[in-house]
Amino acid sequence: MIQGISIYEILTLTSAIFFIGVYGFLTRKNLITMLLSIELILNASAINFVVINKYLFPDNLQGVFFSVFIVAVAAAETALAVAIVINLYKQIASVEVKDTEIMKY
Amino acid sequence: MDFSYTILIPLIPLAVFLLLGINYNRIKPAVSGWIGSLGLLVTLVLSYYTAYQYFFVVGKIGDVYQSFATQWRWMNFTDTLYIDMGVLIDQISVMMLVVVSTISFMVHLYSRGYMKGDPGYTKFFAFLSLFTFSMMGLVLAVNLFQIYIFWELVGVSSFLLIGYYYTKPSAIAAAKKAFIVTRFADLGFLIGILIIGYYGGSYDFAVLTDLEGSVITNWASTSFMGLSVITWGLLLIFMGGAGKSAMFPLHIWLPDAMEGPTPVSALIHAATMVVAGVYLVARLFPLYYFVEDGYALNVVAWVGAFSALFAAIIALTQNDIKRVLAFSTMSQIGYMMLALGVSGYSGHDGLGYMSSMFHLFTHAMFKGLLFLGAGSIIHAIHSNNLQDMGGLRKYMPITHITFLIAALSIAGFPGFAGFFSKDEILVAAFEHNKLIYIIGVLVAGLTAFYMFRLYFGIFWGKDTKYEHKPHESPVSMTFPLVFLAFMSVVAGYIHFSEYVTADHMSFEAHLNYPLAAIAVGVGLLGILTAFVFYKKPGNLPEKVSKGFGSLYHWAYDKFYFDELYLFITKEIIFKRISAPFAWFDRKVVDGTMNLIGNSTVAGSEKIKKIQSGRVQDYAFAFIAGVVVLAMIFIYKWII
Amino acid sequence: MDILSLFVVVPIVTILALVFAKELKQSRVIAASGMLVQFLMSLNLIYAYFKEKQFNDDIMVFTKDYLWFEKFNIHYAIGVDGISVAMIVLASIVVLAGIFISWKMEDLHKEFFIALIVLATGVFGFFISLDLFTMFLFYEIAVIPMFLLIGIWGSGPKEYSAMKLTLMLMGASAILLVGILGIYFNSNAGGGNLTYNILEIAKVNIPVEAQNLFFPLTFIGFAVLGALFPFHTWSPDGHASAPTAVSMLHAGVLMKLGGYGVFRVAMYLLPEGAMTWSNFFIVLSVIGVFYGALAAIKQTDLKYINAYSSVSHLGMVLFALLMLNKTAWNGAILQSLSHGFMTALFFALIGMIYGRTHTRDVTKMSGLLKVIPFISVMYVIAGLASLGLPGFSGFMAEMQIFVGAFQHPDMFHRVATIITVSAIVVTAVYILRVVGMMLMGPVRNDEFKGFEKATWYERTGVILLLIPIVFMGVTPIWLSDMIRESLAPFIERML
Amino acid sequence: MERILFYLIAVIMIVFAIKAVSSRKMLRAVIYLLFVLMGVAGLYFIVDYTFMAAIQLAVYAGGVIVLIIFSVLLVHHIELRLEVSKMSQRIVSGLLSLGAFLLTVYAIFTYEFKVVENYNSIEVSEIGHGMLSYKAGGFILPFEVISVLLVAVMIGAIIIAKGKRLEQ
Repeated sequence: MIQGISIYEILTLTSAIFFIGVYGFLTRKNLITMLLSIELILNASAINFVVINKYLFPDNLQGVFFSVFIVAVAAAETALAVAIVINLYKQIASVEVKDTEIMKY
Repeated sequence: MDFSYTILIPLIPLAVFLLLGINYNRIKPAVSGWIGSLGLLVTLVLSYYTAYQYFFVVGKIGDVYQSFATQWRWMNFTDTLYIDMGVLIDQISVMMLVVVSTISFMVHLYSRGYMKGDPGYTKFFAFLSLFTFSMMGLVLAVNLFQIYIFWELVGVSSFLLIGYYYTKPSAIAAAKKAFIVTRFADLGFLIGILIIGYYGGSYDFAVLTDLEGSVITNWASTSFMGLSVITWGLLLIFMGGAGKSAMFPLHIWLPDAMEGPTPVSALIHAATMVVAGVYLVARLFPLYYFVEDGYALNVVAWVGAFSALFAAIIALTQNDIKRVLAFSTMSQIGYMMLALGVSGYSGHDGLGYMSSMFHLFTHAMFKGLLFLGAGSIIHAIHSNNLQDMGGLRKYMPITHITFLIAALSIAGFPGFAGFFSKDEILVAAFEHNKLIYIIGVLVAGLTAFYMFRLYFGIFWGKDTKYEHKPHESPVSMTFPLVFLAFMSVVAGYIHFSEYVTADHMSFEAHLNYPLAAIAVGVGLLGILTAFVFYKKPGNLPEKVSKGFGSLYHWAYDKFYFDELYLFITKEIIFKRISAPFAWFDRKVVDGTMNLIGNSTVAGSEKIKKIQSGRVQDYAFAFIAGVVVLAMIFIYKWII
Repeated sequence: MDILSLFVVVPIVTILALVFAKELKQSRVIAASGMLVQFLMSLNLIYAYFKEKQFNDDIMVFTKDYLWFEKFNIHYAIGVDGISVAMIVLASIVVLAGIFISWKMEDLHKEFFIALIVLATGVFGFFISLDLFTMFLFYEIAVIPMFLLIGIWGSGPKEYSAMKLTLMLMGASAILLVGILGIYFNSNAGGGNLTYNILEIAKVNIPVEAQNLFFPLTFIGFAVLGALFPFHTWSPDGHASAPTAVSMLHAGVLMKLGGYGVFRVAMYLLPEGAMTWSNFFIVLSVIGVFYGALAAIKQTDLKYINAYSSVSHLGMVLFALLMLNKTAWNGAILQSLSHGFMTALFFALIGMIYGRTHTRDVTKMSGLLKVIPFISVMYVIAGLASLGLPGFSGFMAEMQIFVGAFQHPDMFHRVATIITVSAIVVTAVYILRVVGMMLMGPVRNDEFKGFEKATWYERTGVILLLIPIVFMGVTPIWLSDMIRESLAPFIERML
Repeated sequence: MERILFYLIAVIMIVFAIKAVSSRKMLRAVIYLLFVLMGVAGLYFIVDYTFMAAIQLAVYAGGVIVLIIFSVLLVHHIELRLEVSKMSQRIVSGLLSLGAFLLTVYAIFTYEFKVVENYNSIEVSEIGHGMLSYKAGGFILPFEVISVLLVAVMIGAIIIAKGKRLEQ
């Protein structure tokens, strides 16, 4: 735990980041910027793992491990997403969401 | 005495019908004519034998004529209501057997000549047999439902025979009209039967007309709109009878029915089927007489009287000889109804009943004769129109004489059959109601006039030039004429009051000389007027008809009843009711159903948009859903 | 194999045999012989039924019961009484006649006969079932091939009609399913297990509230098939578009499922609901009777005329069922049978006429009596039977209905009855109109003169249908007493 | 002291997070995200998980962001301004996010966290041992799974990015 900072404040902060990410995901119209929003969401949750580990169960390290895995998975995900984006750009010369709706119905 | 063999009387014509009907294109015409006539001959013999047995051998026990019924269960309704089929032998049914079989046999014989060469010869005889079967079944019916069943069957036979020349549009229209008008009347009949059956507890004539039975003793127990329900039932049944017997205002089909072949008109539309209404009322006479003190019977009397007068007036003006005869039939049936209506029940009071049956009998003979005579004339000159005729006495002596006998008979000339029966009717009317009597006398005069207008117009009058020289009809046609002419004279000398009475007991009827003198006087006046008008060609008739002005035209156009009905059916029922119903069904009812379907499709088009394929929309829905669920959970379990 | 299950097995075997058929000649012979066997079995069933009845006093005879879905206690329970026997005979005759009428079916003949017999399977299964769920299952089996039969082999706006018909019937069966489930979940009112078995349910008294709730659902669910106003609109379109044999089967048999179901399920299991709701539905059925007849007057398409006539006649069936007494019910069943034969005959004849003139517009035809006498005469006879002429089946059925309806002395029933009776006049008008316009009159069209006379298979089909009409009309007591006896347990529930 | 630092970081993170999701220049958005990620790393420092902070900086700032920047440069003209969605959509999304945020905060603040008093910091070696341990509480299996995943992703990304054009 950190002197003078309660868990509530940190969790509030991470919630704020999380929902800013959600907002971004909902409103952005470009695949890359949507990816950025997802990074925000992932980071907010990673912080939560770490902080809860630190504040509530300081003797264990599970939270830390999860954060590490999240980072790893996020990196992998980003790599794939970027690959998809590049491929998509090659196919339809656009990364706008509105151009990628042909999968509907 | 077992009369159950009489079941053969209707069944033989039925067998003939089936035989001819199924093999109609395999039997040679000549053969089918013989088969039909022979079948009828057997029926005729059986009928006469039955009449002899009934009236002279076994019918009377003590002073009272008995009823013999043989019946088989046909269908069950409830535990107490059922329909039987069977034969009922009593005074009027035996009398009707004689009438129907005689006329039918004569018509069969006549038709073999009249219909010669017609492509539907076999079919014609098949239909005649079908009609005879139905009519016999009607006459012998043991209960109301059986009479209704055969009532419908005679209606169909009539339909088929009127529409016999089925390629002629006017014949089709007439057949349809006859069927539908009588069907409409039968609707009343059926409802009447249902009423009587429900409140009387039976359809059997024996139960219903039982003087100690519950219907007659207990009619006052139910009432509806001021009258006993039984009275309503009787009025509705009379409606059926009026439809079949062409009483005003259901008479409009009868003149048109003359589109059928003339033998058919003679058989069905003069002698037998059209008197079924009279027969029906006579069958239920105790009910009519005793329930509500004869309220329904009064209606019968007035409808009969009015129809008699109405038809006689129209008959004065018509030029188609068959139509004149048709209106004359209507008028004479009105007479019979009138007679029934003024009748009492027992003893000499029952004179009206007796005279009605008497008139039915004599009328069948002379009206059948008139029609067959008319057929003979039409056969010779191929026209129905009085204007095309004249001076035929030289060419067709037998037809001429027999026609004259029939005309004298119907005009009530003393010594002929019509004189006796008509006289009894007028006596009965005189004793009952003076106004009806006056109408009756008036009609007698009119009848004499229009019959002799016809007679003089056809056989005397101007010497028309014919394209082909008319010739007398063959023996097959003249023999029935002669026979019926004979009957038209001698039938009057039968003492009907001994045989056919309301209370099944004989009484003595005498000629009432003063009343007879009045009737004969009026009749002679009519004949004389016709003689003056039509014996020599002249313009007197036109002058007189001009004198009557619009009244003449009204009568000529049958008081526009056809147009009125046509307006009601075509304009109101077809255009104003049926067409809107059809429209309503297609547009509104079906439209609603289609609207439901279409709005479902439209709705799914809208909903389809939600499935947009955009991840963000799904995410939005997902998050919103999570939020809502979370709120619900928090509200439910945490707060 | 028991005598009743054969009625389902024989069609299935026929279908399997049809799968191997190659050309029209084979498939029609297979179909006809399969259904001929079915027909003979149905005649045998009558005999067996009367024999069984002599010493067996149960409501249902030949009962069999196999559990096939344990979790919801669904059985394959079968059995017949006089009513079902009559219905089975009706169905087997109409199906057989239908196959004869389709003797020259050219395209996709094999599939056509298969679909037709699948439909028949459903119908037969429905009539022998005693288990509500199995009954419902067969009902659906009967309804679904209809979509294919109209959609593929129909004429005119066939997709629209097929869709409409199927959707409305499916909608009705959804309502019906709710009703059946409602009955099922109340079937333990007497303390027993939940059951679908009709005979079991009839022994308990379902609570009155539940009856009042589920009666209209069950009634409407079945009555849509019986063309209850205002749910009848599928019928004119459906019939007009359907091929001949399908119209025959549909109007002749399938629509009877409605009346039969109303009677066997709604009335029998929910008697108090029936009493509560009867007046409301009487109004609808009387409207249907009169309105169908009036709407028929103005139609010019033969099939539309007949379809509206069916609305009118079947309205009378529902009307009679709602009268809730033995005589009227007897009339209702008889009317169902009689209408089944008559309307099948009508549609068969219309099909033959259409096959020759290539029009169904009555205003364009005339004088057919002269050119195709057999068909025309039969049409006249069918018409006369339809307008209730004594000697044919329609008359005695209608009289039973009228007399039964007249047993209610109150004003409401009286007025309803009199309106219904009046419809017979209107019926006469529209029948005679067609007869006058189409059959009589001069032959205006020269090409009409070269028409082929009726062929042997057409005659066979027609005669097959005509015989029962005449038989029922001339000697009604056999059939009506057989049905009357079977009605006794039903009427006891009502009192 | 730490409190002030925390609030500073918090403000920076929120501001840049908002900028990152609302900026209309794509490259700038990426850079703003970088700041947020660095703020996250700062937080890890404050809670005394220096190893995590290092990973955060190395993987995110060094790896992910660079990757994203590359892709941006590959597929996007950096001077282009991004399209923004409709005002209504932004408002609805904003309200939804705000509502969800408030709900979460409400949930957090109504929950009683049992905070343990402790000041011990962990060694990197502990993490290393924990991750490679196959005893209870060891993470060797997930660790291996993650490494397999990473390999698979590498191959997959190459194949996808190389993918052929669709038939026109």
